[in-house]
Amino acid sequence: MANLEVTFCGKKFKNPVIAASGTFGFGREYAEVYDISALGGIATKGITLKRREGNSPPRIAETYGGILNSVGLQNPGVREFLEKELGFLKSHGTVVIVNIAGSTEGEYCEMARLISRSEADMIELNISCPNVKEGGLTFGSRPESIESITRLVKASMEGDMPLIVKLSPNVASISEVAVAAEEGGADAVSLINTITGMAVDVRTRRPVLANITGGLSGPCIKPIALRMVYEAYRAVKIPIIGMGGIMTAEDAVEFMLCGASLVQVGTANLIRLDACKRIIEGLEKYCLENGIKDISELTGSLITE
Amino acid sequence: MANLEVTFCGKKFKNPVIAASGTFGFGREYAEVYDISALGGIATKGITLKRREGNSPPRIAETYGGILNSVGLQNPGVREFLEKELGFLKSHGTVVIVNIAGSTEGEYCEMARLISRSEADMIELNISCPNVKEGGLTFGSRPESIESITRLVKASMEGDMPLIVKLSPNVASISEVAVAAEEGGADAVSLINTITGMAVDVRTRRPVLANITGGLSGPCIKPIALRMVYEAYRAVKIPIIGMGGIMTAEDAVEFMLCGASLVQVGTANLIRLDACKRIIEGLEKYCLENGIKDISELTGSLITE
Amino acid sequence: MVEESFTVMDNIKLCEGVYKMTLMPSSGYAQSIKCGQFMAVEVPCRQDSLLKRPFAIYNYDEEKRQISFCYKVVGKGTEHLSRVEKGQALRGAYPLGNGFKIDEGQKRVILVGGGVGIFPLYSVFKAYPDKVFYSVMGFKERCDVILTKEFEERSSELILCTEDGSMGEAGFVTEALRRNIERIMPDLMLCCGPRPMLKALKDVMRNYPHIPVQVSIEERMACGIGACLVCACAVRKNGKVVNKRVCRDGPVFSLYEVEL
Amino acid sequence: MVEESFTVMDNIKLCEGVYKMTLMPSSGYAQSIKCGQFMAVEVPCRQDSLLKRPFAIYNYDEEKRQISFCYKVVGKGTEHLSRVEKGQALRGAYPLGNGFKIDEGQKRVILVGGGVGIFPLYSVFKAYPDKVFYSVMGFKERCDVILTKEFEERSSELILCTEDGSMGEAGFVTEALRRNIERIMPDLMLCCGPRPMLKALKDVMRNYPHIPVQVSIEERMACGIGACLVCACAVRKNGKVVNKRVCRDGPVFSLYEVEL
Ligand SMILES: Cc1cc2nc3c(=O)[nH]c(=O)nc-3n(C[C@H](O)[C@H](O)[C@H](O)COP(=O)(O)OP(=O)(O)OC[C@H]3O[C@@H](n4cnc5c(N)ncnc54)[C@H](O)[C@@H]3O)c2cc1C
Ligand SMILES: Cc1cc2nc3c(=O)[nH]c(=O)nc-3n(C[C@H](O)[C@H](O)[C@H](O)COP(=O)(O)OP(=O)(O)OC[C@H]3O[C@@H](n4cnc5c(N)ncnc54)[C@H](O)[C@@H]3O)c2cc1C
Ligand SMILES: Cc1cc2nc3c(=O)[nH]c(=O)nc-3n(C[C@H](O)[C@H](O)[C@H](O)COP(=O)(O)O)c2cc1C
Ligand SMILES: Cc1cc2nc3c(=O)[nH]c(=O)nc-3n(C[C@H](O)[C@H](O)[C@H](O)COP(=O)(O)O)c2cc1C
Ligand code: FES
Ligand code: FES
Repeated sequence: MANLEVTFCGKKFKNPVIAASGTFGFGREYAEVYDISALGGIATKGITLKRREGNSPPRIAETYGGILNSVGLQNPGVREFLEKELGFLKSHGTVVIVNIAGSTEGEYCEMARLISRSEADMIELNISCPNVKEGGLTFGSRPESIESITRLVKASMEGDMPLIVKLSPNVASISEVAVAAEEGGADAVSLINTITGMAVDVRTRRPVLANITGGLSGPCIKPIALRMVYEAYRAVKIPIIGMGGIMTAEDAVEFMLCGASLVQVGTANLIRLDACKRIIEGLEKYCLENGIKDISELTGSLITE
Repeated sequence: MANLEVTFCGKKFKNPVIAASGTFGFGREYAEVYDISALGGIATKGITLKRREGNSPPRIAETYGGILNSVGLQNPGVREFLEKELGFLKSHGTVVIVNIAGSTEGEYCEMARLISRSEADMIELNISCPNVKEGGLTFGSRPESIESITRLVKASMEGDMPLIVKLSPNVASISEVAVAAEEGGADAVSLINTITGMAVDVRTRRPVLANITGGLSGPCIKPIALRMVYEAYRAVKIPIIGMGGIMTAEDAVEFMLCGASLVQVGTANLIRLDACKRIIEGLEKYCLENGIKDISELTGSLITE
Repeated sequence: MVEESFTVMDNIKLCEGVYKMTLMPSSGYAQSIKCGQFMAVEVPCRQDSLLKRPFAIYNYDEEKRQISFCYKVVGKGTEHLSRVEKGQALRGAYPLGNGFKIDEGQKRVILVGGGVGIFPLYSVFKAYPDKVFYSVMGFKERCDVILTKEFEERSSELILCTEDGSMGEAGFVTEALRRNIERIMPDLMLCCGPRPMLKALKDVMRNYPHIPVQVSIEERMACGIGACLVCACAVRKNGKVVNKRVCRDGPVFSLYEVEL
Repeated sequence: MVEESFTVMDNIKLCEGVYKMTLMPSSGYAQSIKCGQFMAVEVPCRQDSLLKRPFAIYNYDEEKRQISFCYKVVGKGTEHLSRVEKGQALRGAYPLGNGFKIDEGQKRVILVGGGVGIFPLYSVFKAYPDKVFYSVMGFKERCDVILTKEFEERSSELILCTEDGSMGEAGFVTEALRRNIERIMPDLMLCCGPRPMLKALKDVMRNYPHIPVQVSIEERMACGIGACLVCACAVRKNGKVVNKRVCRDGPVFSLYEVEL
């Protein structure tokens, strides 16, 4: 049998498959569908400092090969999360990655400090959120602000919990922003977050989403995500978590070939509840059929002559 | 019957549908399939100063809801185009837009001058090409270079041929680049060009395209394109040509609601040879059914409360 | 709560644009289903309809292990479903949501359904065979009227109305309710229908605050199990408005709690 | 050159993984088709296969107005096609490309096909009934061997070989050709097969530069009509290498021109 285990930033993942932030809640619901301890890891729904109710519905629109969501970070706030949800998540023996989002640097740092003291395994910094100070421009759109927020968050963390910076694809150069995260002290980068998009209802002549725009995810974005992982891999030395439209084990392999050490699976969970489990099983089969002893061999092994 | 005619930068378009650059050649082949004089306009394959052979095959990959192409601007060069192709195009009584690409400012300007003296109707500046001076960064990725190239090209044109700047979606802020084109003196902007992407063959562990990356187009990019047209419309006063994944008349209407005065149809032509014709017929039907007297009413009429 | 493959046993037209589909789980394994719960069905051959569609479970035949739902064709997904043939396989997740709940002491139960909103209500008859049911069903016009026989058989009274008066009483279902509620004076009301109907209902019920009203709400969904927070419904509790998940905390809420 | 809807008349298995599909244009209108031309067929239910697939026209029955092609299942699109049933509708464009051309003076014609490369060759029999044909067909192993009867009937000689020797001569088709060419000494060679075979063929033909060789080339396509420049094939003409369009300038080129 192939070894699917991956050591990433010093943490042992049973396999390279992580349930992506926002599509898996805090694991409770999926735990009723299958044994989620099969997962390599779980990235939590994005947590903010204070409880948030999120955006008005409709929050979802379907597009060709994808979905647009505008949930808007509905979550119970970091304290309630740590008290009521983290324990359940940790009880499954899978790596727990806490995804955090803030609208000021202070918010990010306070959350990072609280989480770094908890039994969570890693933090994933969602920098696609509007920065109130910079007038709504997201933290993730400019290299300078990425470097600075990364540095600040890293400094406010206690202990040695690894910090992953999750990159937004809404940028001119993904390698530039990946390098900025690396220089800011990130232990790893994950990419891509959703791409800003929009859907229109020609019957009502209105946007489908109450929020007008939303984040595009699903198989339609895979080519863009693969390209970005490929570019980031050639730009930074820190390891990479790849995602964007992964539906099958083959998709996961593609991301690993382009340079990802681990992958996250988001939208696929919504389409087939057992998507992550099936992808893990598929990876095992792929390794067997292709004589791969250790799945990490795949990382970055794309042949380009 | 509804009025489908649109006056755009002083040019009369029979209807708002233009065949997009690179998917319609110079019209000759489609003219064998249907009467292309039905079209509002035709944007030519991207023309360069000198003849180009383009990239090695494979030049095409399929993705979920889209295609990646890496044709690489194969074309006969501007002089041969003007001599041998423009006459045929003009003979159909449809607006002829010459799409041009260069790797230096000088190349762009020389082409623009030659074309501005011809009987072509408009020029569309493809600024998604790598800029040799800036070390391969595309002209279209930075607002400053967009403004400067637009200004230079505009200055080198004789007469009053309108200049359209075709924006690349591979940017952090589309409104910023749209404004840059406007400030540079563009008469209109068209968007979006293809999004850089990549496809991997897990069997061979190689990129599908010989060129590794390619440009993503087709229905999968529509939500991104719609959002960008919506943002650009709110940022500039010059009129907009919208495109990206238009397959049906409803798709075209969505772009108009978001702010496009005209639309271009690209990938759809490859999937159904008569796509443009069907979209025009569909627009007529849509207007009838929805009591729209003049199709330009649709432009920017999205209801957002 | 499982997701699995089903075999289509039947997909019949009830009236123009409305169908009833009967499915058999291929695992053969039977889930226990509560009335008012729903299932989420994958759309076959779906380029622009990746997400499962939620439909109220209309009937569940435990013996035959067959589950059915009724649906109206309103868009791409339901259009596709209407063309599915007997014998085909479909994936789906079930049972989802909380469902209706009738307490011991609630004997007289009135069901109020508007259009396709009648579908979730039918399952309560079987779940609570000892109650006395009154049904008030409203449709646009004669050609939309469906399932009256099914509801009539199981109700001690059926009030049918159409907006254009082409069958039954004329006017909105909420007006028919207003005319009859005093007489019936139920212990509980179960209800499903479009938002405007629910708003009108709130108005009618203003005078009968002691009658609890459960409504089944519709919202666009993704996961269907409560994880993605896509299906928000604003609910007022103790003066505070919070977003609840229609797919998990609902689809059944108290009429007086939901913000319409 | 038209694109229209076809009715599937037949979709039969020729051997494991190889099928023959027969289509009737729903317009009823007949196009004139040259041998070696191809058609491009839309894949039904195609989320990740938006583009039409090119297939050589195997046979065209002018009377019945039926057109057929043979195909091997190699990926998503052909997999889908193999499951298409009689009576279904499929869109397609035809006839595309230049085709094979045999001159007046070319009497003895040798056809060399490797695997699925034999399909485009079959159409020349009907187009040129007065020529004398010799067929050399190569396959991997016995279970891949197909259509030998069809080729045998119309050839004055058929040389069959399999790589593993399980049927006919043992070894590559190009080696069988090398052993027989002196004896046959054709006026023209028409050929289709995978790139490695074409390379080997070039080597064999080095000694017979006076025999013209036409090859049918495969490349991934999009529009299929010559507009998008996606199907480039490097061709050497007068010492210069230029990119030609397989779909329009080809698929048939001179073996000596194409860069393999
Ligand atoms: C808990 C629940 C139970 C339901 N039970 C039934 C039922 O028993 N029978 C029935 O016919 N319908 C029921 N619906 C509504 C049904 O889910 C939608 O009509 C269906 O999903 C539309 O799919 P579509 O692809 O045809 O529409 P689309 O093409 O996606 O959209 C067409 C129109 O339908 C609306 N719509 C889309 N999704 C939903 C949704 N999830 N809820 C409400 N409106 C939607 C859109 O606003 C749009 O205007 C229920 C919905 C929920 C949430
Ligand atoms: C002019 C022409 C005539 C052809 N005639 C026949 C024929 O008569 N019978 C037949 O079986 N096949 C023929 N082919 C090849 C056939 O088009 C491909 O096998 C088919 O398009 C593959 O589709 P798919 O979706 O199954 O494969 P995909 O899933 O798209 O890809 C699977 C594999 O097939 C290869 N492939 C994909 N598209 C093409 C293509 N256009 N040309 C060559 N290889 C491709 C890919 O490199 C990949 O390795 C012809 C090709 C051309 C260009
Ligand atoms: C409904 C939904 C909610 C999401 N919420 C978050 C979030 O809270 N934080 C975050 O970093 N990413 C969030 N994402 C983005 C995903 O984690 C992932 O980056 C993206 O969807 C691309 O992967 P996919 O195509 O596999 O879904 C969300 C995505 C979806 C679909
Ligand atoms: C095969 C192909 C070739 C293209 N060539 C050009 C080109 O030469 N110049 C250009 O500006 N855009 C080119 N494009 C981009 C299209 O004009 C259009 O901007 C893009 O494809 C998005 O629209 P669509 O989704 O309708 O195809 C090309 C697109 C395709 C698919
Ligand atoms: S649909 Fe995902 S939480 Fe309700
Ligand atoms: S496929 Fe478009 S030019 Fe050949």
